[in-house]
Amino acid sequence: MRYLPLTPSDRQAMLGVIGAKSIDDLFADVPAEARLDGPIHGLPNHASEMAVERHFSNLARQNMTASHTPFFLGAGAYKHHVPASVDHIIQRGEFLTAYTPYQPEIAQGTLHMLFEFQTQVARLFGCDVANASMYDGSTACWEAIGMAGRITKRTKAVLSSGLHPHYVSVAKTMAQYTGDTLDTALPELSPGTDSARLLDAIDGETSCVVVQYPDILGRIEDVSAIAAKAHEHGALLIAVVTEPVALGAIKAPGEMDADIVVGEGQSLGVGLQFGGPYVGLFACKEEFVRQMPGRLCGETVDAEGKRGFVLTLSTREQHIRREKATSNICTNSGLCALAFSIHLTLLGEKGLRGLAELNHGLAVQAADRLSQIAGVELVNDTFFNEFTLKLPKEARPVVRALADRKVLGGVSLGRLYPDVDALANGLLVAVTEVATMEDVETFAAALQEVLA
Amino acid sequence: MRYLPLTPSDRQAMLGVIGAKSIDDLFADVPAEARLDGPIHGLPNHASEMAVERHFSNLARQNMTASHTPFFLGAGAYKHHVPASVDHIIQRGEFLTAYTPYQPEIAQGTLHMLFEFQTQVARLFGCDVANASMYDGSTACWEAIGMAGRITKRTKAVLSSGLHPHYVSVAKTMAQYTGDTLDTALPELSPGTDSARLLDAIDGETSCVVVQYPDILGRIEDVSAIAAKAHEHGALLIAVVTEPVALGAIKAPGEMDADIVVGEGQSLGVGLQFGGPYVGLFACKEEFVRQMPGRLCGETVDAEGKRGFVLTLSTREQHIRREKATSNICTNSGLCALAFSIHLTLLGEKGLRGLAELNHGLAVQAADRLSQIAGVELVNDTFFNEFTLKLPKEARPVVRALADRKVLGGVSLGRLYPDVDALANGLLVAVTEVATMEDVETFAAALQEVLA
Amino acid sequence: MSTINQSGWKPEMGSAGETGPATYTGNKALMLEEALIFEIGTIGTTGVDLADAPKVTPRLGNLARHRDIGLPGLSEPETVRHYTRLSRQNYAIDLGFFPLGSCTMKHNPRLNEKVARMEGFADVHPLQPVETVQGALAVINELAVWLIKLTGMHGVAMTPKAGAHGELCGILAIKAALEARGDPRSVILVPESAHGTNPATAAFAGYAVENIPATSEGRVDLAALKARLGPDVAGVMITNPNTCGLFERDMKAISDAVHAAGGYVYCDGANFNAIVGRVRPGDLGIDAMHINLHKTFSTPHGGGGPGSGPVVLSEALSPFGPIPFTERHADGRYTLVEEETASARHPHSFGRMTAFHGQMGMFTRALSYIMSHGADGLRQVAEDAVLNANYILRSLEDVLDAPFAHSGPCMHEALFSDNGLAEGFSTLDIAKGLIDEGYHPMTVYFPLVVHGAMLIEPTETESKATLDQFIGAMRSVVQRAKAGDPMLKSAPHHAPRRRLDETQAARKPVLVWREPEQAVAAE
Amino acid sequence: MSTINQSGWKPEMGSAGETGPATYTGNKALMLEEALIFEIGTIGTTGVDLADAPKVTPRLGNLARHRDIGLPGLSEPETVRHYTRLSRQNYAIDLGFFPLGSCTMKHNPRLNEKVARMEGFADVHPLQPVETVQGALAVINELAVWLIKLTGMHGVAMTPKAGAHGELCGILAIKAALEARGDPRSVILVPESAHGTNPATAAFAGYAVENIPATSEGRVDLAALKARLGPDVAGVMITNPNTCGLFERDMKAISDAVHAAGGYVYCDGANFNAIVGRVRPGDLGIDAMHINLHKTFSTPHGGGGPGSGPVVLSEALSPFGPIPFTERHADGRYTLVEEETASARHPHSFGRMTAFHGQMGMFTRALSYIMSHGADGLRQVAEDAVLNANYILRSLEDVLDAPFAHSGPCMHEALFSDNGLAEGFSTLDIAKGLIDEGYHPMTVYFPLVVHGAMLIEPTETESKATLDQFIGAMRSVVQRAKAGDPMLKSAPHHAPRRRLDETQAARKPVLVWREPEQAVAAE
Ligand SMILES: Cc1ncc(COP(=O)(O)O)c(C=O)c1O
Ligand SMILES: Cc1ncc(COP(=O)(O)O)c(C=O)c1O
Repeated sequence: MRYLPLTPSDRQAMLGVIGAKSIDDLFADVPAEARLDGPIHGLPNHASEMAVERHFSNLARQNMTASHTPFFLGAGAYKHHVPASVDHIIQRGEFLTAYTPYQPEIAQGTLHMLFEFQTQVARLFGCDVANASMYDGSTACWEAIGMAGRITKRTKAVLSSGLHPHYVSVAKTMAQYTGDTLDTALPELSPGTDSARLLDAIDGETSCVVVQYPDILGRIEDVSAIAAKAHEHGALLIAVVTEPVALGAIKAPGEMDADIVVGEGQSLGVGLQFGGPYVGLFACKEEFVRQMPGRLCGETVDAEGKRGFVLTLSTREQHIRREKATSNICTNSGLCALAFSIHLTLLGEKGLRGLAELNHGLAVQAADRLSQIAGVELVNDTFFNEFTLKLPKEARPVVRALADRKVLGGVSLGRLYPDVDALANGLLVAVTEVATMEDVETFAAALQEVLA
Repeated sequence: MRYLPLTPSDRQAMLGVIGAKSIDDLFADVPAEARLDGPIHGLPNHASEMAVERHFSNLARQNMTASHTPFFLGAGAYKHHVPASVDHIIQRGEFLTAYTPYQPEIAQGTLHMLFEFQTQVARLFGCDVANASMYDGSTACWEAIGMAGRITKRTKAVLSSGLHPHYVSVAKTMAQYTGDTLDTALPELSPGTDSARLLDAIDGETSCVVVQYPDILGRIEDVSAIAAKAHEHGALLIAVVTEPVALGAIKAPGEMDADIVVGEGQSLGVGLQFGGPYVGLFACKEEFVRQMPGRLCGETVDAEGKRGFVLTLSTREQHIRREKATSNICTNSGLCALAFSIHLTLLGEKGLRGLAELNHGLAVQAADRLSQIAGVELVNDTFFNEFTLKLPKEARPVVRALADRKVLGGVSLGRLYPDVDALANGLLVAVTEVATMEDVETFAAALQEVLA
Repeated sequence: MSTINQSGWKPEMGSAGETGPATYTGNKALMLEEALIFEIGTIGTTGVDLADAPKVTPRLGNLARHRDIGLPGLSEPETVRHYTRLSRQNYAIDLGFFPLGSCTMKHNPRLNEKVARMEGFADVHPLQPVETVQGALAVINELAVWLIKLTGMHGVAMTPKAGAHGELCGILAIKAALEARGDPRSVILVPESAHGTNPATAAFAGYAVENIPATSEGRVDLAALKARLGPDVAGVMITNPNTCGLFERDMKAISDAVHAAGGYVYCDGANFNAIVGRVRPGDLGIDAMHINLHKTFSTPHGGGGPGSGPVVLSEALSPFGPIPFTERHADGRYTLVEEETASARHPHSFGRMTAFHGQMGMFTRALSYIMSHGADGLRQVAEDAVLNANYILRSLEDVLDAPFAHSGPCMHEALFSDNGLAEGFSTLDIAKGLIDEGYHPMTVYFPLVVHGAMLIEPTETESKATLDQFIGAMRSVVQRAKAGDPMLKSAPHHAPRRRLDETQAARKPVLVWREPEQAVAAE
Repeated sequence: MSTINQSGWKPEMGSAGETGPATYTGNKALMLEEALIFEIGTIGTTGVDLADAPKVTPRLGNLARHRDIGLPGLSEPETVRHYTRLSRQNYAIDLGFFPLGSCTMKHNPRLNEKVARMEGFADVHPLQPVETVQGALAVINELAVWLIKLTGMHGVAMTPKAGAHGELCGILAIKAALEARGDPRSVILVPESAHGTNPATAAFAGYAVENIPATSEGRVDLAALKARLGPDVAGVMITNPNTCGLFERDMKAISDAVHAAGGYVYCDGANFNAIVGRVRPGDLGIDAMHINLHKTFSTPHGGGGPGSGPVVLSEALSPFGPIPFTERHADGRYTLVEEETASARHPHSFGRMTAFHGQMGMFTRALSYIMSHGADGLRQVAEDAVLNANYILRSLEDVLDAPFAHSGPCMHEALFSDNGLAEGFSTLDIAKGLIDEGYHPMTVYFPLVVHGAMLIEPTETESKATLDQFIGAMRSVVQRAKAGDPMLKSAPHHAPRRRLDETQAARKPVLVWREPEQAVAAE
């Protein structure tokens, strides 16, 4: 087998050194009734690299890919052009095949990068500090709610109706068992969000308010007022960002006094990958750092006084604190954090601003074009690169019909909110730099046809 | 521009240090009439990575690729499955973006690899020594003829009719100017080669005999007799190998006393790439080493006595010897040599033997199947993974007709020998491990249809 | 910041330090110093060219950004070089032996990277209509089938993002099952030797965590466990093979006892690589077990992640598993069970653990690894992993204290303690000595049940020659630790950095880069 | 061979050498020793799994192989590690500044690697029917058009495999043209400063090579050249910008004179990167020039190659260029002119220079590079390359002798000599000192016209910060060379190897590995 270096004679020699007659001796502690005497039945044996590669390329060719069809899906996962150098670098064996940097003297590459990543995320979100990554945006979101609970010693979280429904579901799953109570609501197909509801809900029991920015329907609203009210009542404001590219065009949540800002970093460097692995971004105000989940990389010096980096404040973490840890997370999303960081380094301030402007410009043109179609209404007054259309009929079958016409025409709210009639006609449309005006025209023509 | 780090302010500051008013001052030595005052007209300006990538993927999709069609082309370029780890390694920046190892202390990676490559090639060809690579098989072949001329001080080379016609053309091009005379002939659609002709042609003027093994029609013949006769007359035997995988199944030319063995290494590690870059393999008997063209890597020790490697015997080369050099070659095919060497290391003796056996087995099955088709004759008695079929009609239009049916069904001799009626019905068919029995059946069915 | 010295420290010219003459740049030939992007980049620089944005009237409300973010950019050449230089300061499995116990650092085949990058997988959106992603769903389903058959379990939850997330999945399934039967319980029993994520997970789910005592052999004390079982015990979390590298002989008996007491058995499957193809955990009566695809099935760990932690479930727990998951229909079509269909197809699910469908990019890699090995190769994987570990155990036990050497053969990892080192020398010194020798140290100070623990996991992808050289080097380092060699105490000497001051790092944490004060910048 | 020490030398334990304490393994943390595959592999090992071969009666005549070849195999994990460890002993442009004069080591964009690997280019056979490779032919044709327009020439031969091969192409075209007009000539004039490939090429084509004298300025002596021209002179080979880094001011006058004398002008275009977009060689009257795509257009050099050397041709020489080449038809279709159609479409061709169609994999990369820069970006490339070189020239001329500093601005590279170093110190010592500082040395001892030449080519892809740090380091090293620092004489100290004994290597060459004698193996 190509991955196994031991030769039969090696095995014999080693058994000799060990003083075992056969390999079975080494499994002697396995009770007889649980021992398998040969390969498991009903499973194929080893295969050549060529055979395996063919199997996968046949499966891969059954999928409709974003790059070869007019593509407009978003809803928490966005297609952006990722420079080839990003993938080249993350495939360097020294990054790809390293473990968590437990031995800092020979892990400065990863640690140095994490220190840069933490700084980039903190600045992007307008916060003081950021951690070394979480699994993804949805898990970062419930970790933030849990953190707010630890800080405020309260259990009531108020969730905006504009929060991604998957994020809400994840929080609900956790709340069932952590005893937190969640105040939630469904969004409406209107230009305005439910900030009024949020403001009303904040009281002395409230641990935090959770808002998404831009929200699930693409709407952008100032959260300063919510921050102020929350702080009045000793609660925290958690802002969730699912499209970090937006922050190249609009204010950061931290600038509006959010206490914790979490997000999905997939947009930069990572790609679509059918939903994972992605990378959770987690930032907050300095005062809360000791309640943060996840790993933190910090600066220090070595025995010769040279600057170096280490994992630090581990007393928050499971391997030291065990049942008292701030989270059970261990493996995070390091390599995706690297990809995110490289892409953001390539862009820089100038590139991110330009990319955001390009996304917004194309989205505005697309929104205007599509809303010219008879019966199609643009729900949003404000949006960045994603907006909601109200169709004259249920959106879900429309999306399927568009796919038949080789157009991936957005995400139907019916997919996200299955049993909510009021939302059934809603269609989320994301437009990034990968969409050409011809793509938009193809989409418009197909939509017109499907709606006719 | 994304590849240019200098900022406008850098440029100003640097002009200041230099003491120039503007960049134009630095081009003052260019006569006014030759200076261009702006970007050349009629050419587009810079483009985003995304735009360039799209341009190429659109062009790429206009080509019929070997991996998604039944594929049977050979004639000096063979499709083999290359393990993914080969391409991963050759993309390591330390290999990919290094130059020729002029500073051995920081080029041991490349030099160590070349020493292994030279040993692998020498052993594969059954020779004492090999060099660090040539451009490709065809140029290695005429360099060998030139080398034989230098060694024997003679100018008449006798070329087998089984030598690849492109290799013959290249040698003819050079001979026009070097004053060498070439004794050549056209092949015949018969099981036997023209070794009789070669034996006759060898005389006191002969510098070398050049045979291909297996030859252009896929035939395999023992060259010992030719070696013996050549040596009797003070001439050298040059053997050319265009499919190194064959040597996993058959004797090496060196074992049959060839003096110089050259070849095309594309089969291992390199891939098809529409004809280039490939890698020329060049090996010979130790006594001739100082007449070899190209670079040689040799073992030595460093100041602390540690084993290390350097480029050596450079007094043969252009940068030292100038007009007296053994060749004008400078840049060779180092990275392809690395790919070749990695693939051969992965295979090892065991893998190469197995791969050869697999190729031969499939080829035999295919030959038997295809020659069952009415009017189709198998020319070869002997072959490795490539054989010649005699069709009832001209092969060239047949190949085109097969392509219309999405089968890449071999190379017509009409393409290689345009105006030779006796060869017009010949079809070269190569069968490697990438061909499945279904592919062969598809091919057979299409061929039957086209011939009907 | 001075361009001459971009690395935040000033090398002294001329003085020949113990690792050779200092240099002007601070570089040492191929060991290159590198500054932070904030020190070499500017907000005006970019490594990306973009098409011009169409001129439109913005729809950003009153929130258009005016203030700078402060993100430095680098041109592409500077970017590639920055990260390439950084990468060279890392150790990795591609470079050498990396026997990090419990973490299973085995070879990561490049075929898996190639497969994961096929456009059909890398470039599809998780919310595309299922009709357009049948190939992607097929991958998830095929992997699920393999995992179920390899473990002999009833079902599998594919969405957990890593092992700890999988633990949570399992514990939540247990909690849901108990609540469903109206018998909420409050305690989870966990051995002291357990990985930190076990107690952390149980506590997160609202359980009280109690220790299970161990025998002198390093295994769960069955009698003591039985004694503790009762109506308040929701279940146990047991690692098998355990973190001492031993197989829990009594696993089946433990499961039976826990079940008899109305509890459930969670098995930490991080060490499944030791038994894959030789033992099916399902035959040992467990109810839930996570599988770290980034360990047993070799998806690359990427310097911290991502991982993937599917959880196999017993028939009792399967109904409570999370959504979404894939279903294969008679006609070969695949569909997803998610919010919409859950109520009908999977009514007792405890809900969703993450957005979308889990770590697809890891699924493709793991399936590629599994298909490459096949049922026969995977069995060989376990055998070679265990053979290599025992070879190391028996080749070092004469120089290093192996507390459980008498407990029978070890499984995939060999455990040693720091007993017998010279006064003032510790496991840490041995680890740092191994760094100079060109190895990544083993796992140190885990598990907690052994003093100065050294947990060595070679994995099956190491050759005998590599093990022999390591054993020789380890013996040499241990001898120096016993002899009290001061050079060892100050190791590493050859790494990009000498020992780093972790206390200072924690005392006043510097977690993000800030412009140095003028004063500092000036010097 | 002992598994403990696989690298052919025995590190002494304990003794703290000047580069720090020795180690048991010979490794130094991340600087890892590596053995030869012949020392670690066996002929029974393989890293490739294959389907079983069908059983057939062989058709191999009587030549079936019986004897072993002696090719060691490694498993895939061992293979990846072997080459990864080796790679780390290399310096490369990805790691740092690589100012190798004349070789133009600029950044290699990864986009180009991605494009070249698209299946549609990487996985097509050169002899497929042209109808099935229209996209590949389009790439060749589009690149050809760019090269013609950028140089202002009439035609281009795409097939030459590297610069030297391109030189041969040009010289053969000249020879063919002369013979066609019945005026064979015998001499090619080449400046002493020319690259070795120039005289080697001329000689190979059967010409006598004579030197062209240079002026004290480092340029061709026009008067002397004119004096030598005559009916025996086939042509001249002139490098412009020349290898002293200077633009040949009189290029046009030279061309006119040579043409007047019935000869042709070959221009070595290796330094085209200095003038691309600012000067079109065609406007200087040249007849043929090769372009090293691996220099000006950044295809990676791969530690020695592959390169690609298309040759642009004047109207006079175009009819004699090699086959094959692409033709674009009115309807947008592409065809190939090769043996079959040559007699009709290209009757005067001197023939074929290589099998197939040239370095396709380099064409895709170069075209991607060219399209990315565009006409504006390419012009900027030349300007920044020249700016960087002059910045270095002016920043070092006070410490290093710059023989042609007075000859006007340099182009893309700055030339220095070893005048003024301490007794016994040479250019080589400065080169080795730069290695310790983390740089690849400049080109040394070329061109031959300057004593102890140091030819520094920064290229346009280096930042000012990088140049400033290099200038500082270079000044430091030069001062040590002037002060006679013995530490410099013994440099490098930090590289994987100290200075290597090239004399021994050449005296009794060991070019392939052979089993060590028992004696040796034993020790
Ligand atoms: C025994 C054990 N359990 C659980 C975990 C946690 O797994 P993960 O890091 O994938 O969350 C690990 C890995 O660190 C482990 O070794
Ligand atoms: C001036 C000059 N001419 C010719 C050559 C030869 O080019 P190549 O190495 O591509 O054959 C080179 C490159 O080494 C060169 O620098």
